Amino acid sequence: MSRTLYDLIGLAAGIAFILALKGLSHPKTARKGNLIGAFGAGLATVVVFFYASPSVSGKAESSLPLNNLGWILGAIAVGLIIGVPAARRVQMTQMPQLVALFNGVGGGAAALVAIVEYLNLGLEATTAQVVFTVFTVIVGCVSFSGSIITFMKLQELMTTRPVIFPAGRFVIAATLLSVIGVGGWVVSALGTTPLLILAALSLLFGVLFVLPVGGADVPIVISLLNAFTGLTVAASGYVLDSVLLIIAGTLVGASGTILTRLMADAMGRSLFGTLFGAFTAKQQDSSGVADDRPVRSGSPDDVAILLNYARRVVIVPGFGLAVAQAQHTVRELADLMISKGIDVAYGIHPVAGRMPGHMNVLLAEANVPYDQLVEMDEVNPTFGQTDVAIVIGANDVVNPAAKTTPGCPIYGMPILEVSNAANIIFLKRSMRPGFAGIENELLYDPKTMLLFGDAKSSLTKVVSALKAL
Amino acid sequence: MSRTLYDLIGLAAGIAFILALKGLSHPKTARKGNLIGAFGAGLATVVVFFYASPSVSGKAESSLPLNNLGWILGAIAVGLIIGVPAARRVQMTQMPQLVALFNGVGGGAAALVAIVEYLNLGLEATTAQVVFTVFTVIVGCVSFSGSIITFMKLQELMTTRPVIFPAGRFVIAATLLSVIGVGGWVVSALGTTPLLILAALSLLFGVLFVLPVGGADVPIVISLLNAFTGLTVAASGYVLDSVLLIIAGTLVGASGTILTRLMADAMGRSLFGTLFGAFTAKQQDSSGVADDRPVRSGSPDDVAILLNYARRVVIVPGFGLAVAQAQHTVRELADLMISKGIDVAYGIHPVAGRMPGHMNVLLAEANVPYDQLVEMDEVNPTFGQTDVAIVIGANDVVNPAAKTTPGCPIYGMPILEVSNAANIIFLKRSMRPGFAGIENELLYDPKTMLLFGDAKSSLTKVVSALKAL
Amino acid sequence: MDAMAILSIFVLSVFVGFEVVSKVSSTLHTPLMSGANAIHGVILVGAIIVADHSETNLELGLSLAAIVLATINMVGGFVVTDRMLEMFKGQKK
Amino acid sequence: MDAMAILSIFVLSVFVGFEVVSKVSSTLHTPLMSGANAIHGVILVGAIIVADHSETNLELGLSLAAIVLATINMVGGFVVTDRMLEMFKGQKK
Ligand SMILES: NC(=O)c1ccc[n+]([C@@H]2O[C@H](COP(=O)([O-])OP(=O)(O)OC[C@H]3O[C@@H](n4cnc5c(N)ncnc54)[C@H](OP(=O)(O)O)[C@@H]3O)[C@@H](O)[C@H]2O)c1
Ligand SMILES: NC(=O)c1ccc[n+]([C@@H]2O[C@H](COP(=O)([O-])OP(=O)(O)OC[C@H]3O[C@@H](n4cnc5c(N)ncnc54)[C@H](OP(=O)(O)O)[C@@H]3O)[C@@H](O)[C@H]2O)c1
Repeated sequence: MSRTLYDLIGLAAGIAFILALKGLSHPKTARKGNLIGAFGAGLATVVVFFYASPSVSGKAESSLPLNNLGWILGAIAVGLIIGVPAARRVQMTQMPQLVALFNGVGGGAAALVAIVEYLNLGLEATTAQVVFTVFTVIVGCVSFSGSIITFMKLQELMTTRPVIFPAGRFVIAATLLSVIGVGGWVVSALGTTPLLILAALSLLFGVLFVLPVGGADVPIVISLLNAFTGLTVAASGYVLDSVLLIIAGTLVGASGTILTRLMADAMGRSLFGTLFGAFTAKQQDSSGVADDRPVRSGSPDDVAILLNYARRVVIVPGFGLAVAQAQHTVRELADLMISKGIDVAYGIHPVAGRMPGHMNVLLAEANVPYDQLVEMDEVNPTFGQTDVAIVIGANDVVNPAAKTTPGCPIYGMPILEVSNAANIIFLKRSMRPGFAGIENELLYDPKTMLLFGDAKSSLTKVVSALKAL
Repeated sequence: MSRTLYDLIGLAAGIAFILALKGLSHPKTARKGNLIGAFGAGLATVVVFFYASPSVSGKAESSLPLNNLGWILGAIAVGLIIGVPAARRVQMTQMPQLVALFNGVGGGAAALVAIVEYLNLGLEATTAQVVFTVFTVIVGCVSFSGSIITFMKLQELMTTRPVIFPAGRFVIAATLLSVIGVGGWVVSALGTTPLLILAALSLLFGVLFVLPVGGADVPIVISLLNAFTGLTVAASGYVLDSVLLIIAGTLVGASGTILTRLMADAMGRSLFGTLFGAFTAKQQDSSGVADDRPVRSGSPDDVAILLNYARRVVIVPGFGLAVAQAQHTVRELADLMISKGIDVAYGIHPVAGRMPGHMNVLLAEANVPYDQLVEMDEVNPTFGQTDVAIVIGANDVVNPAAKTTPGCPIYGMPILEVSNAANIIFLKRSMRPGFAGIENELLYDPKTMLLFGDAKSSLTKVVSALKAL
Repeated sequence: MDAMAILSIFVLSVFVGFEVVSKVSSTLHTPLMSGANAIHGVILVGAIIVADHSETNLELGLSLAAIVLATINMVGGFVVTDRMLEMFKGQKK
Repeated sequence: MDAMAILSIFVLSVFVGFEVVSKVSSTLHTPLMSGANAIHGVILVGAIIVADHSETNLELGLSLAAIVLATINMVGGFVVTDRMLEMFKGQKK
């Protein structure tokens, strides 16, 4: 295959990636977009087997069929055997951590490619190539180890709270400085050992960087690491002289950056605060000292009665619903109410759950009809005509402090205004606050009823009580 | 100045153009966007004086200061002396033709640049360079002469009706074929004479191409020629090895194409139909045979009385308002009504007037407050609560045939649903139909009152009658 | 610059051009068209380059004509667009 | 490909990336992130190229590891994104 044809097919794959991102940005075309992306990636992969790409170092001869062809195909097979079942079998509630993991391995792959190319180039590498290699190794390793930590946090293999150790910020700053220092060393002195030290330090930095991030900020970090990995791919494209990798990597880097900002905005977080939490975080006390004021708690029967006589009910799902995996049960409850002639809608806050749009995915998995999912801006004006708002494992996204308490962590975040509903029911396990660690006045509101317990078992009880009525 | 610096500044100018188009797409940033674009263009122009760009042919020596510097600066001064006052003084109603003219001279400039470079390259030109030169000459010349014709149509230096002459389509097809043929000749044989013949034929084709287009389709054609000119600039960029010209030209080409489609969509026209009107148009009889059915026509006093007792009035301006230049008078009427406590809004159809958005510009010029301008989608639901809809020089944009008569030229175009208002007043000069040449049933509606006459004088009369009440 | 690079730049510019204007409201169609029109006046840069390279009077004459036309296109275009947009300015909120 | 071309391609790709996703609704944040994630799995191409060029066992071993990881990233990413989006599918009208 001629270089021109090879390049043209690469450009076509790049165009496919643009169309993929474009498609993924609109609900109607999202699935097609993803398929176009997969097609582009497949095309680019197949084509590389038919082109003997000249080594940048000029040392290794490339000819068709490729050297090490058997090994290459074998490695791809291993990747398929690991990747496909993982992607197929994962439960939707665990999807965020899988995405984190996939991102991490991508970053790791980019770092490895850079290292190999560096070994291969040896002393012939130009300064620009070495600089890009250093960049790829640092960022790829950070992305790899950082993603592993986010995976462990989300999978609850470790605490989801920010991990802050004494003098942590100095350790992190020192690590960062040594990463930069060793990077400079590699550029000036060349050599394999410095590069491996650089990789090790970068891996360490990735760990330290993500440890202080709280569980709920993790999606922002994943998105950021994703953008980082994109940039490493672009840098590899420079070293390997591949327009495709440059375009694809830059696309992901740019769109990932925007996406990170959109996510942070949607949850009212400052991107800066999230990222440099490492440097500024204080050991925070959010054990949630329960207030002494009285609350009105009820039984599943009380809830069922309230629901039974309502004309309109809005269900507000949150983080806790995902934790309890109660999406199927909530759907059962909704169906039951609908069969009783009650008007039911789900009020979806953009950042409810563990990742933006997470609620939509979870509820879609439970086959909740799309038209019952109402976005925040549309559902808010309707709470005035709502008899019961039933808040399931959500807290921050309905907390009026976002509007009334300047200076509190969620101040300014738009909320679901359930306080306008005639009755509010909270399903949660305790009086503990939500992710942001702040009291929710609504829990003490006279029109609020609390139903304590795991969301799933509470809902099951409510369903049977409602059926019995 | 080093090549690298020169190229970087060129890229910066390209980025400025991207930001300019981005800014121009949003009302709040539009003006800033335009200024950024002007800045980029200025930057690119200034920088070229500080870089001795090697001739592609390698023949002419370039050194600083540039050869012919005095001539160059003089020519720029001439351009400024012609361009700035024209842009400053033009009346807003004549702005479309000025844009057409500016586009045309741009196309002409691109064609001239291509010709000079071709002369300069002589026999050393590569085939690719010649192909791009031929492209630029053809499209630039078509854009030039086509724009001149659109200018003359809009300025009413010639008829605005489609000009169709017998066997016209054969003449056009023959011209197009000879353009292509001579283009091929230039590529294969090279030489100055064929190139000049090519230019002449292309100019002729531009004229023939635009003549059959009706006056109201002209904005679509301007937009298309604009996109064409962009592509010629990109092609020149290839020949002159300038990334800036490639980026800038392609941006304009792409955004111009989209814009052309958006415009055609907004006015319910098929792009294809408009463009290939030349090949398909039949001598059409749209003299507008007036129907015999009775209509209710009124006097300015009748209109004033109707308005005086209305609570809500929607003003629907159209093409005829622009023709009559009645924008200031209509504002006077609106102010008078508002001072009488009447609720007044303008219902703006996207394609009312001579160009998309034209009404907004005209009414803004007359200082109509922005918040009184209501877009179609927002104003339509309010006609039910409207006492009087006063349609000033508009016709097609309120014609219910767009909804009721499949197959009519405007079928499918969204309209302003004035028929839902309690009373409708039409200000027009005759029973002649609008641009699309189709009867408007609404004129015969019992709740319609017609006030015949030029929009401006009619409005003046209505204003004095209303003042007298 | 090699053909592949130019092609890539072209393709990417097409996408940028498409995306950037694809959501524009019809109110801004005319100013946007006019602004884009002014942008292609940057052919002035090309006209200056060929004027610099001109060797014969014919070449010089043609390139000076190109400079005049391109300047009109560029400067006039930005000025007229600014005038259009200026009218919207005072009135927003 | 010269540095200027690469820089231009980079800059333009940044704009395309920005523009293309800038209006995405929050419902699609997660699938979009996941899809973009899969796209950078195309580093697989790079991994195959370096495996082809590998001369030592160390190089080969590292590049095979890169291939495994990149394949997981790419294929797993597209599959999981498709699964997410599939759930929306059946329900829209
Ligand atoms: N979606 C995103 O992209 C995203 C990303 C990062 C951060 N965030 C942040 O996460 C928060 C999300 O708000 P949210 O209202 O959905 O969640 P939240 O404020 O964290 O509240 C979740 C509530 O669910 C309850 N809960 C936990 N497990 C439960 C179970 N098994 N059964 C019943 N209840 C359970 C918890 O109370 P108990 O412990 O008393 O049961 C808690 O009050 C926001 O602050 C948002 O900014 C979201
Ligand atoms: N805006 C755009 O971008 C654009 C571009 C191309 C095409 N178009 C097309 O142009 C049409 C625009 O619709 P429209 O409703 O605004 O205009 P229209 O349908 O062309 O109607 C204009 C009306 O104004 C009347 N008129 C003309 N001069 C007048 C004067 N001096 N005083 C009073 N009345 C006068 C005419 O009737 P008399 O002759 O009886 O007075 C005519 O009925 C649409 O078909 C649209 O698709 C628009």
